[in-house]
This record gives sequence, structure tokens and C-alpha cells, in this order.
Amino acid sequence: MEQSATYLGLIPLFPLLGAVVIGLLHVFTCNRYKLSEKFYGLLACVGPVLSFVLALKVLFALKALPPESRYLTHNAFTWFSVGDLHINMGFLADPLSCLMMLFVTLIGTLIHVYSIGYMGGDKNYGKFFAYMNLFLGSMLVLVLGDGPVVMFVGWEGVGLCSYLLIGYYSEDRENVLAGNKAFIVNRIGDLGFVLGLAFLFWAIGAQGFDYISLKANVHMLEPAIALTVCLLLFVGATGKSAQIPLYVWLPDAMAGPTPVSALIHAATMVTAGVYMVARFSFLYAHVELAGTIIAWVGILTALLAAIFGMFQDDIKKILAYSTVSQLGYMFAGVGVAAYSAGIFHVFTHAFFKALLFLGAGSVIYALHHEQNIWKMGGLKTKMPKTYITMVIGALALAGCPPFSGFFSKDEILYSALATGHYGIWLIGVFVAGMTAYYTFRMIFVVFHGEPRDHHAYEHAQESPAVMTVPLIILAIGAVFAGFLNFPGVLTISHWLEPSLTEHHHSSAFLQIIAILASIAAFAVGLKIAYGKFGHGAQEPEFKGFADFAYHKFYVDEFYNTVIVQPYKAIGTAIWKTIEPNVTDSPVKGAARLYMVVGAAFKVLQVGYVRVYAIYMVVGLSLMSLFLSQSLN
Amino acid sequence: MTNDLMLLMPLIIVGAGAILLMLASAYDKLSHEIAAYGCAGVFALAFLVQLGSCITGSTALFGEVFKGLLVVSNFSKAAGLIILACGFFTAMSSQSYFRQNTFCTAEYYSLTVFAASGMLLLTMAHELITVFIALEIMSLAIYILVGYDRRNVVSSEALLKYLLLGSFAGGFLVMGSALVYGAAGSTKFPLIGQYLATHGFLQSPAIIGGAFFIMVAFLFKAAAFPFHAWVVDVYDGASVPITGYMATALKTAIFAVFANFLVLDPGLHAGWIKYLFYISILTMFGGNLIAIGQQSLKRMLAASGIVHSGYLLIAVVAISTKDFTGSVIAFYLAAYAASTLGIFAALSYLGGADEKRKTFDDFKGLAKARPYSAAAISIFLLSMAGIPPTAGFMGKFYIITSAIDAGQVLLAVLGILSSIISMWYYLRLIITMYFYEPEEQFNESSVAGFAPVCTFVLAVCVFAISLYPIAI
Amino acid sequence: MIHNYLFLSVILFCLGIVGVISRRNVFTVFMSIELMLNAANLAFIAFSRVHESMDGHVLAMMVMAVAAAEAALALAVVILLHKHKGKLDTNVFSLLKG
Amino acid sequence: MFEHVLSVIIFLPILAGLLLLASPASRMVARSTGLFISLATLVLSLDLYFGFQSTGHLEFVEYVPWIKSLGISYHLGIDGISLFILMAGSVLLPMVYLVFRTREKGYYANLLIVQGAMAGAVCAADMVLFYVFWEIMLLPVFFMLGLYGGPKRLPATLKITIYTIAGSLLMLTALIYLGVSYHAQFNEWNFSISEMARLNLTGEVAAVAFFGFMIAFAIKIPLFPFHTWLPDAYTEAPTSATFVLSAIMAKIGVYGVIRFVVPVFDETFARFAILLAYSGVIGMMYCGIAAITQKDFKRMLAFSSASHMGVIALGVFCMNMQALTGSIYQIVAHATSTGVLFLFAGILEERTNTRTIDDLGGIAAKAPVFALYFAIAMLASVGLPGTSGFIGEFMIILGAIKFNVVIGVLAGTTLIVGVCYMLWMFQRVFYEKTSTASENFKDLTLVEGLTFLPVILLIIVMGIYPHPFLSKITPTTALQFPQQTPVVAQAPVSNAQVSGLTFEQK
Repeated sequence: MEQSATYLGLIPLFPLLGAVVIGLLHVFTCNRYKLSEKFYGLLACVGPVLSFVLALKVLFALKALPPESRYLTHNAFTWFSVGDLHINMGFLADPLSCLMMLFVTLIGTLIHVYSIGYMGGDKNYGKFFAYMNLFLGSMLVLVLGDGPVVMFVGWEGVGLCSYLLIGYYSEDRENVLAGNKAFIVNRIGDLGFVLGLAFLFWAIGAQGFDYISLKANVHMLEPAIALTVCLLLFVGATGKSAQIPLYVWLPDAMAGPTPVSALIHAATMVTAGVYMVARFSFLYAHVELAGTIIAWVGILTALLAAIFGMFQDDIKKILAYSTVSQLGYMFAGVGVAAYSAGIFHVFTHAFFKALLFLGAGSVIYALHHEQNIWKMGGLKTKMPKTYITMVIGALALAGCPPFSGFFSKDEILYSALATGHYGIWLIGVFVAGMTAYYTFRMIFVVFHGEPRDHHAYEHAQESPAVMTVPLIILAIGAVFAGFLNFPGVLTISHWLEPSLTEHHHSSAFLQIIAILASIAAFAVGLKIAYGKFGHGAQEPEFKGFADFAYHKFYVDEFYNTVIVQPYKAIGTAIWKTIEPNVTDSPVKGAARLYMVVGAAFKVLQVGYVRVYAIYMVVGLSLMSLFLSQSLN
Repeated sequence: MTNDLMLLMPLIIVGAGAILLMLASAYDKLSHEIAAYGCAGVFALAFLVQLGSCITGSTALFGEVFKGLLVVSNFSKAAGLIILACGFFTAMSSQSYFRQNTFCTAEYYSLTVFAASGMLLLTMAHELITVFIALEIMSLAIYILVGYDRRNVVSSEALLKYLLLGSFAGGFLVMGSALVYGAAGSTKFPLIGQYLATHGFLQSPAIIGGAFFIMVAFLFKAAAFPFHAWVVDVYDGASVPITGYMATALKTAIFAVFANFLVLDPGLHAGWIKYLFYISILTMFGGNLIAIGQQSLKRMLAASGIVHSGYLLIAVVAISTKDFTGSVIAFYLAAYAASTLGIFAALSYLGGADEKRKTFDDFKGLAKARPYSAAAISIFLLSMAGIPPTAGFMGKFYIITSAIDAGQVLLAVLGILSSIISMWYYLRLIITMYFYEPEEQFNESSVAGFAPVCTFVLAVCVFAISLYPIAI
Repeated sequence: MIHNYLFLSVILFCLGIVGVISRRNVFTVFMSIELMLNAANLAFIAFSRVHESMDGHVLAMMVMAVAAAEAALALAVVILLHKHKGKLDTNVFSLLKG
Repeated sequence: MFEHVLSVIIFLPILAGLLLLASPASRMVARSTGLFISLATLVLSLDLYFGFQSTGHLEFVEYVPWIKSLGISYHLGIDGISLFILMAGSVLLPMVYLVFRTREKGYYANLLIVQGAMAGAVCAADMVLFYVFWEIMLLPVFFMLGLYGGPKRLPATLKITIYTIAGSLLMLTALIYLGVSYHAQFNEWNFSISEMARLNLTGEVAAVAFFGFMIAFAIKIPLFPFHTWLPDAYTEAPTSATFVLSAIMAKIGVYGVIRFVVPVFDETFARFAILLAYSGVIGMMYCGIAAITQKDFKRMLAFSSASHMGVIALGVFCMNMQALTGSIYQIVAHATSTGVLFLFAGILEERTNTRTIDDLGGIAAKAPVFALYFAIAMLASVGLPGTSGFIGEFMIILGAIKFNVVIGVLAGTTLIVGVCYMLWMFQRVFYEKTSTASENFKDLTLVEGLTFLPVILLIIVMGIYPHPFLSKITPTTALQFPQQTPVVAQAPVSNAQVSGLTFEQK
């Protein structure tokens, strides 16, 4: 049986409409007169709130259904249909998308509220919210799409928004460049995604190209093609979710306003890749190799990012790398076919990372857009709310029981262990320790010890309620979200079962080991961090490996010299050298030859009548020569 | 009998007209303007009669009247029409030409008509000596017209060159006829045809050599490579209207007789195709290459005339000796005549006193000063270049079609290539006229006369002709 | 027998051609051309003998007439040219070229 | 819906243009005439569009025999393929008159003529007629380029003209060759396009004829390596000429390939398709990469246009329904997006008197509406989902993968190549600090805003709800590939039985 629910279509529609309305209002008014910020703020929140409400409605609708048939669909219209290719603009709400939808809308709403405060006094206030709404809409399309192509719409839509929002302060070049970088790198991933879709379509798409039909036909897929498709799709994921080798855009993406970093580059968009893999669990579950590759890529990314994170001095960069690292965990999770674990981490991570970013934002706001942690310090007295909430976030991130991060991360590590990926598990535990270290390094440096920049310190003060309230709500989430999947209870896992293809391992022994290991890692990391920074520390001098890590292993420089510069060079070469001298030379040559021969022929017209007679006679004799030839 | 005379009527009218004009011009009261009108009148009358006979259209072999020396076929009628039209427009443009140039007397027009009578005769001629005589009637008149400006050494030089080489070629024609007569025992086309049909073409060396010489003479008059060298100089030396006249009417007459001669016998035609094949290629490309470098407009047009002879030779190669209609050749000639005459008509009132505007650069920015003339000239050029929807395009289309249909694919392709090459010098003039600023005012509108009208009419013709459907 | 006439006419014809392309004096050139025409006439006569018909003679007459007309024009041209340059060398008249 | 609507659409503009040229009309008169006529044409073609039955065969046929002996006739008709190119022309051209208000008489007159000619070329169902219009198309462009072009216009003019004419004359031979071989095979003369499909051509002569057509179209499209006339011409030409060239005329080249080459030269085409596909892909990358370092944004757009045309052509050569439909859809999409971009470029040039990218900057802040429009058009041209650009590109890539994996992958890179130069250009022109040149840049006036609005909306609508458009195309494209049965796709059926769904190339 199939359930149809028209209101599914509305969920993404509300924010999109919001975006259009706000955007047009802004565009047509901004240069004439200024609408009040309150007005924009309220207008902006309408969409997300409505979507959130509808999301809840969906949740209850689904709960009402028996687990095996827990999905709602809505087929808005035939998008395009050519021959076998038949794509509907359709939406699918099943436990998985419902979960995503819920926290996306929830956190989205909170961050909108927060932004009302944070963006105060910005001259393109309206534009900002238009983009934010547009983003939320696209994200919901991505989540709700009933097939990969519709998902791709959202997939690219969020990419666009991230581009627009990263380059939001478009006055100075760096931000825009960061935006371009994000878009282009994402596009590289999308190429993989599209190709993956193409292969998938020609393989089994003819009977319908939405998840349900694909799931039904997946058995027809030949292994080779299955592997190709899996990997190609994963390339898309690496782009969107900042995995090796395409993670480089995310740290730069911090150029955008902090709420953006919180919403897009921490909580929601970057987890799209994980969501996609989970969505295709029916496919990945059949391809061991792809899973293993994904897992390793993920865990290595986690490690790499953690290393970078330990040496950053920009508060947002630290969080950015921690995001990359956490994403690595998630992929490790889905890689070892623990999809629910991965999604669960997505879920919890959304809360505490958003929390941390917003906290950081409120610090930055307080210090008038100062982001270097070595210019902060001792702020805990100044802004207690922020401090407390951020500590909670940090604990969650560092995976301290019983905070949410602990459960989800532990779930992943446990699955790695249970499926016998010991290497992944070990690295995972190690990275957990590093996570604890760099997180609390940040906390200590920012909030403890002596203020390093007294002038800034004097003016610093707690942010307004509109910013702190979301912090608190998120903090609550960060604390309790974990219990939704308490080991042994596994509410979320069970909830997700109908939409995922996975089998749970239950081995109490490994369970215990995993838990103990991660607690230990956390403890160690915290201890070291406290030891080094607990009582205030000065900006250290990096040398050797530290310096190398401080410069992120010069990966950006590497890409720049190996890819970007050559590309431009080729471009110049083509139209400065190749075009005129090679491609166009036949034409030019022909023209030149033409002129030369013409000049030569002019000479034959000597003007002496005798010579003309001679021409005649010569021609005559030649002809008669031929004639005699042809006669005998 | 009377019907036959009706068919001959145009020729008679033209001949009589010529003589009358000659006599009339003895009176010095007769200004050359009036002579011009008279001449034009003669042509117009003859044209109408010819048209009438075309419409009532019957073909007659003058068996009983002239012992089959003359034949009127649809082809010859069409050719006649073209020639008469050319004559008319030449007279008209001469009228305004001689408002700026002073060397005119009334005889000029009489000679024009004489030439026309020669040409008409040539189109009907069906016997070698008749061909020779007709050719000479035409040529002698044209010689004089070329050198008409006696005070101008250049035109005298042109006369010299034309006369020498022309009579040189004439010598070949006569010798050829002699040899053919020797072999076939007659100079009448039908009898030669019969002889060839019975004995075959390649049997008697006399007939081969004879046909060969005759061919040479025709190719000379048709300005085919390598007998083309005189064309550029003579066209350059002659006065503008006469150049136009030669380029169109004369060429028409020659190709008419040429085709008539070639279709005598399949063997004959087949025998010459392989020469005409190479000759047409050489003619097209040779002409093009001469045209590229030219600075003077007249010389360029002369050279392009050579190229067009090349295309016509393709058509000649492609004619089928069985059911020969010559429609393709006639159509192309008409199209070519319309555009060429148009340009020369335009030049004859834009050229200024003593043709002071010769080169491309002299016509810079014409479009700004005289937009309509410039537009007309562009139309003619495009037609020559074979750009639709002009007559020139349809002409080329028919030629290429007939060529490919006759299996001459290579020839067709080469023809196309040569017209690609020819784009350059046609466009060059358009570019000069349109895309540069005018350096002078071209204000001889006072001397306009009839030439502008001719230009306009011909511009219309260029489109009208293209719509006229023919059968290959 | 007849062949001798033909040989003669061919020889005359060739002489004419050579004259045209080798001589530079307008007069001589014209005489060469006349030579060619007469060669043709000779051939006509000879052939009319072969065919035992008078056509050849008639044709020869025709040709002569035309040749005469041409000659008349030619003489006029010669005078004209002499007026211009005072000499009859064809190479003098090469203003038109290129 | 009256008789001869096609003839009216074709000849109304042509006659109006000629009249304008002949008459001493003032600029104002010329412009308003042009506007009126083009709007009238638009109305007619809309009428046509909604009257279109999408039977897949020619509709609105007009037939008047012309040269009976050769079976040449004045034969018009449109099907799903030609309809959209015709529409693109009629929808886009009126904008020019509204945007560029102070040009000379000849400018507008030539525009009218070229519009009519293009309509003719698209509607012609007889080869000779097609050729006639095909050539006439070029003349107005020649004059516009030469008369109203930039400083280095003359060489560019000569180059494009001779280059294109050379191509089309070769096509003429090929076309006549077809007619003659039809005569040889069925011994009756016929030049109607649809009949030619009956021919079975073989051997190298067929190949020669094939290349006769192909080169002509390759030059018009332009296909690598025949594109060398393009950058100069597009850059030097007055904006509206560039607009016409890129938005419609190039498409008629593709149309030619679909109309003549694909059906007529089945085997030959199949033999060379891979070659052509490669040249399409290479062209796409070559021009796309060349675009990134351009200093002059018009030139950059020229290269980008060439790059996109490569993809569109590729779609035709892939020989499957998705790709073909994709390229036809992309034809319209590209016409709208790139066409509009060129017009915007014209506006930029008019208001800042510079075409150098680096002289500009910060326009987004000065002119939000303009920036918004530009952004939408740009995103469409980089094929963002939700804009018209995506649908076509997606289907082309899909088809290309089926045709040949390597080509498919290369074709996919268009996603990246396009975005690189576009974003970089957008950044330097619209973002960053406001430069002196764009210091007092006026935003679009109300009229201009309203002028562009329909097209901008069209871009979005075609991206979000393309089905109605596609449903007019697919019947025709389906006929091109008889083996592809399901035209009206049925609802997805779960667990259907396995059918040959593997990846061997055709």
C-alpha cells in the first residue's frame, strides 16, 4: 500500500516562497529605502516554522503507520519524461527523511532566530534571510526528494546557497573566492554524482528512477556497475561533505557569517553526503568494497582534519576542521554499513556543532568580529551563558558520556569494531582523543586564563536573548539527543529500520570495550588539553611537524600549483598561442596563398599582343599533343 | 513560309534598323541622343517580336528558304532575346554615358545594332561559313566600337589587340571549316552530323583537325583559358557600355553557336568533353586568380567574365546531345547578362567624365552618397557570386545540377570551389562601398539619363529571372 | 596529287601562325593573318575539287570578301595607331597590362 | 488560426525590413516598426505554438510547386524540432528593439530581415528553399557586422562571411547530389527534405556528400575546429548581431544536422558519429578553458557560447532519444540564457563604455535587479537544476554515457568547466569593490526590467516544469529513433523483468 500526502510538497515550498518574497522585497527596495529588520526577521522565520510544524505532522503520520509500510509520498507533477527516462517531481517521507527533516527544520528555525540578532545592522539584511530561506528550501528538497534526480536539485541548490552565503560579504575578494572555491569543488563532486546517476539509470532506471523502484530493481545490477555507481556517488558525497580529497573548501567557507557556518557548514548541508549514502543503503549494502573504501576515506579524513584542528588559531577554523573530522566519523559509520549509527551521529552532531558555532558566533559578536583565539581569554565571567552552553557543546563533541556525541560516536566505533574493521576502530579512538584535545584547547584558551586583549575584553558582553535562547535550546538538545539511541534501546535505529538496509550486531563484550576505549580517549585528550592550556597560555611558536600541520600540510598550495595555475595557463595558451597559430593557421595560410598566386597571375598579363598570341599557340599545341595521345 | 519569315523578323528588323541608322547618321542634325533612342527602339521592337514568336513558339528548319543555313530553335530564340535585351540596355546606358563622355557620334548606335544583327545570325547559324560571316559581322562592328574613342590611345590599343587576335582566331575558324568541308563534303551542320554518324568522329584526321580549329576559334571568342589573355585588356580599353555589351551579348551569341555546333554528334561532343573538362577548370581558376589582384573595377569584371565562361563551359560539358534544349546555358546567360549589364549600366553613370572612377577605392563610401545605386550594385555582385535569391544562384544551381546529373561530380565540386574563391573580390567591392566613409559626393545626378532606370529595371530582373522555372 | 595542295595550304597556314607570333610590325602581322586565310581558301578550292562540287569555290569567295572587309578595317587601325605613336611596333602598345 | 501563417511569419519581417531600407525612415520609425513587426510575429508564433498538435510530423504545411521539372517546391512546415527554434527566435528578438533604442535605421531593418530568414530556414521543408533562406540569413549579419561593428570589424566580417559561405556552398553541392541521386534511384526529381530519408547512400561518395553537409553545419554551429571565426565575429559584432548569431543562428546549424544529416546518412552518420561527438566534446572543453582567461567579457561569452554549442552538438551525435531531446531542449535553454547574457553584456558596455572585465566591479551593489537577472541567466547557462539549463545538459550527459562512456565522462566536465569561468567573471564584474567605471551604473529601467522579465521567468519555468515543452518535442524525436518505443512514459513499474540494460555501445 502507498500513502499519498499532499502537504509533503508544502514543506520545502514554504521556505522557497519565503526566499522569493524576501528576495524580491530586498532587491526592489534596498537602493531606495530600508525596510525594518524586525519585519524581515519575522518574515524569514515564518517559512522554517511552518515547515517544522509540518515535519512534526509527518512524524506523527508515520508513527501511525505500521513499521513495514512507514512511508508517505507525494507526486507533485511529472518533471520530465523522455523515452524510458521518467522523472517525477515527487517527495518521499519515510523514517529517515523524516528524521533529517525534523532536525533540519528545527535547527534551521533556531538559527534564523539567532541570526535576527547576529546580523543586526547589516546593510543587506534582507538578502541574507532570502538566502537562508532558499537554503532551507533546497535542503528540504534534498531530503524529501523521492528520487536521486530530485535530490540532485536540492543537492545543487544548497551548493548554490552556500556559494552565495560564503561570499556574502562580497566587498572583499577573499570571501568571494572562498565562495567560488566551494561551488567549484562541489561541482567536481557533482560530476561524479551525475555520472553515477547516468550509469544507474541505464542499468536499472528504465522501470522508474525513484528510490522505491530502484530498491525493487537493485538486484538486476551487475556487480561491476554497482561498484562504479557506488563510488561515483561517493565522489559526489566527498564534495558535498568535505571528505578527502575535496575537503579543502570547508575551512575557507568560514568566510561566511557565523550562523551560516552553523547551519550550512556544520549542521545540515555538509551531512547531505552521509544522508545520500544512507538513502542508497539498499545499494551500498550489496557492495562490500565500496563500503570499505568509504569507511577508510572517512576515518582518514577524520584523522587529517583532527590534526589540522589541533593547530588552528581561528576559532571558526577549529570548529570547521572538527566538522570535517566528525563527518569523517559519519562516513566511517555508513562505510561499515552502520547506517543508523551514521545518521544518528549526523543527528547529534547537528545539535552540538550548531551550538558550538553559535557560541563561537556570540563570542565573535561580543569581540567585534575578532576570531583569533589568541586575542581572547577569560571570557567565562563576561559571558556565562555562552560559556556554559559552549562547554556543553564541547563535551558533546569530545564524546564525554552522557552527552549526545558520546553515544553516536561510540555507536560508530562499536560498529567498526563489530564488523571487524579494527584499523578503523583504532584510528577512530585515537581521533576521539585528539578531538577532546583540540576542543578543550579552544574552550580553555577562549574562556579561561587571563584576557589577552584587554581593550576587546573591556567591551565584551553577553549577547542578547535572541541569540542566547537558541544556544540554550540547542544545549538541551546536545545533552539529551543522545538518549534517543541509548545502547540497548536504540530508538532511532529501530525507527530508521524500514528505510535502511542493515543488520545490527549485538555483542555486549565489544560494546563494553568500545565504550571504555572512547571514554579513555576522551579523558586523555581532556587531560592533555587542561595541562597545556588550563591556566592560560600564550600563542605558541609552531615548528617542525606542528608548523607543517599549522599550514595544513600545504594542501591548498599543492592544489593551486598542480591544478588551478596550469588550468589558467592552458586557457591563456589556447587563445593567445594555439588559436592563432594552430587552429586558425589553415585558414590564414589559405588566404595568404590565395593572394600570392593572384599576384603571380597578374604578371602573366604582360600586355604585349604577341605574347597573347603565343599563349594561344602554346595552348593549341598542348591540346593537339593531348589529341595525338588520345588518338593512339 | 510566312511563319518562317516571322521567325526571322527580329533579325530583319535589326538589320534594317542598323542600315537606317547608318544612313540617318549621315545627317549631322541627328544628335546622338536621338540615335540612342532610335537604336533602343529598334532593339525594343525586335525584342517584342522575338518574344511573340517565343510565345507562339514553333521551330523551323529553313529547308526551303536558305537551304538549311539557318535554324531557329527555342534555344536560339532565347539567346536572341537575351542579345536584344542586352542591346537595348546598352543603348540606354550609352545614352547617359555619353552625357559625360564626348567622343560619340550617331554611327556608334548603328554599329551597336550591326553587331547585334551579327549575333542574332550567329545564334541561328547552322552552317560553318555562315558562322564565319556572322562572326565577322559581329566582330567588325565590335572592333570599331572598342576603338571608338579615337583620341584615346588606350582604346586604340585595345582595338589593335582585339583586331589582331580576333582575326587570328578567325583564320583558325576558316581553316577548320575548310578541313571539315574536305572531310564531310559540306559545311552544313546536318550533313556534317550525318557524316559523323556514319563514319564516326575519330576516323578522318581532317575532321578531327577541322573540329579542333573551329573549337579554338570559339574558345577564343568565349574567352576560355588559355585564349583568354586579350579579354582583360580589351574590356579595360573599351568604353563602359561597350564592355558590358561584349561581356554579355557577344558571349551569349558565341555560346549559342558553340552549343549548336557541339551537339551535332554525340561522338563529337564526347570527343571534346575531356578537353572542355580541363579547359573549364583552367578557365574558372585562371579567371579567378587574375581577378584577385585587380585594382580596376573593369578589369576585375572582365576577369570575372572569364570565370563565368568557365561555368558556362561546365554547362556545355554537361549538355546531353540527344534532347538538347540548352535551357541551362540560356538561363545562366540570362542571369549573368542581367547582373553584368546592371553593373556596367551603373558604372556608365557613376564612372564620371572620361571614366575617372576606375579603381575599387574610387567607390569608397558610395552607399552613403548614392544608397540606391550602391544597393543595386550589391545585388548584381551577389547575383554574380551566386547568392540566393538572385538569378545568379539559380543559374549556378542548374549548372551544378546538370553537371552532377551528367556524372561530372568533380567538375561540379571544382565549380563550387571556384565560386568560393570568387566571393572575395565581389565582397571586396561591397565592403568598399558600404564600410568606408565617402571621400567625394558622386554628384553627377545631373547627367543621369536612362542608365539609372536601366540599373533599377535590371536589379528587378535579377530577382525575376531567378523565379522563372526551367527544365534541365 | 591533291595532297600537294593540302600540304601547301598547311605550310602557308603555319607560316601565317609563325608570322603572327614572331613579327612585331602591325603590317606584317596582318599580312600573316591574310596568309592564313588564303591558306584556308586554297584548302577550300582543293577540297571542292575532291568533292567535285562548286561549294568550295563559293565559300572561298565568301572568305575573301570578309577578309577584304577586315583588311579595310585593319588599314584604318594602322593609320590610327601611327597617328598615336608614330610607329607600328606592337610592343609600343602595351599600356594595358597586369 | 488562418492559412499560410508560416509564410506570414517568414515574409512579414523580411518585407518590412526591405521597406525600411528602401524608405528614408527615421530611427524612431524604424525602431517602432521593428518592434511592432516582431511583436506581431511573436503573437503569430504563439498562436502557432498552441495550435501545434505534436503529431511528430510536419504541421501547418504549405505547398506550392515551383520548379516542377526538378520537383522543387515552396514547401513549408514545422515539427517538434523546428517549432522550438522558431519560437526561440520570435520570443527573443522583440527584446532587442526595447533594449537598444538609439540605433540606426539599417540596424533594425537588418534585424527584421534576419529574423524572417531564420524563420524561413527553420520552416523550409524543401532543400533548395532551405538553402535559399540559409544564405539569406547571412547577409544581414554581414551588413550589421560591417556597418555597426567594433573597430576591428572588417577582418572579422570578411572572415565570417567567406568562412560561412564556403561551408554553405559545399552544402549546396551535397544537397544537389542528394537530389540527383534521388533522381537516379527513383527516377523522378525531388528535393523535399522528408523524401531524402528514403535514399540509401553508400560508398565514399555518400561520405563526401555527408561531409559537404557536415562542414557547412560545423562552421555555423560552430564545431571545433571550425570555430575560429567565432571569437572575432562575436566580439566585434554589434550586440544584437552577436545575440542573433549565438542565440538562434548557431542553433539552426544544429537543426540542419538533425534535419539533413541524421535521417539521410544513417550508416555514414553512424560511422562518423563518434568522431563528431569527440569534436563536440573537445570543442566544449577547448573553448570553455579558453574562456576563463579572457579579459573582454563579450569575448568570454563568445567562447562560453561556443563551448555550450559543443555540448548541444554532442547531444545530436549520441544517436539516442534522450540525448537528442536533450540537445533540442538545450537549444532553447541556451538561446534564452546566453542570448540574454549577450544582451546584458551590451547593456554593460553601453553604460560603462568598457568591455574589460577588470575595469568593472561591485555592480551587484549598484544594480541589484540587473545583478539578479544576470545571475539567473548565468546559473541557467552553467546548468543549475531548477533552471532551464539543467534539463537539457542532464539528458545529454545521460545519453552520452549510453553512447560512449569516455565521451560521457568528458561531456560531464562541462559542469565544472562552465562554472569556473562564469563564477570568476561574475565575481570580478558584480562583486568586490565598486570600480570607477561602474561607479554610477544605473540599474535596469522599468521598461528594460519588464522586457527581460518574461525570458527570465521562462528560464525558471522551463527548469521547474519542462514537461509541457518536452511533450511537444518527444513525438518528433521518437520518430528519429524508431527502436525507442515508449514515447509517453508509463508510470514506474516496480520489479519489472530484466531487459537488455547493459552498456555495450551502439
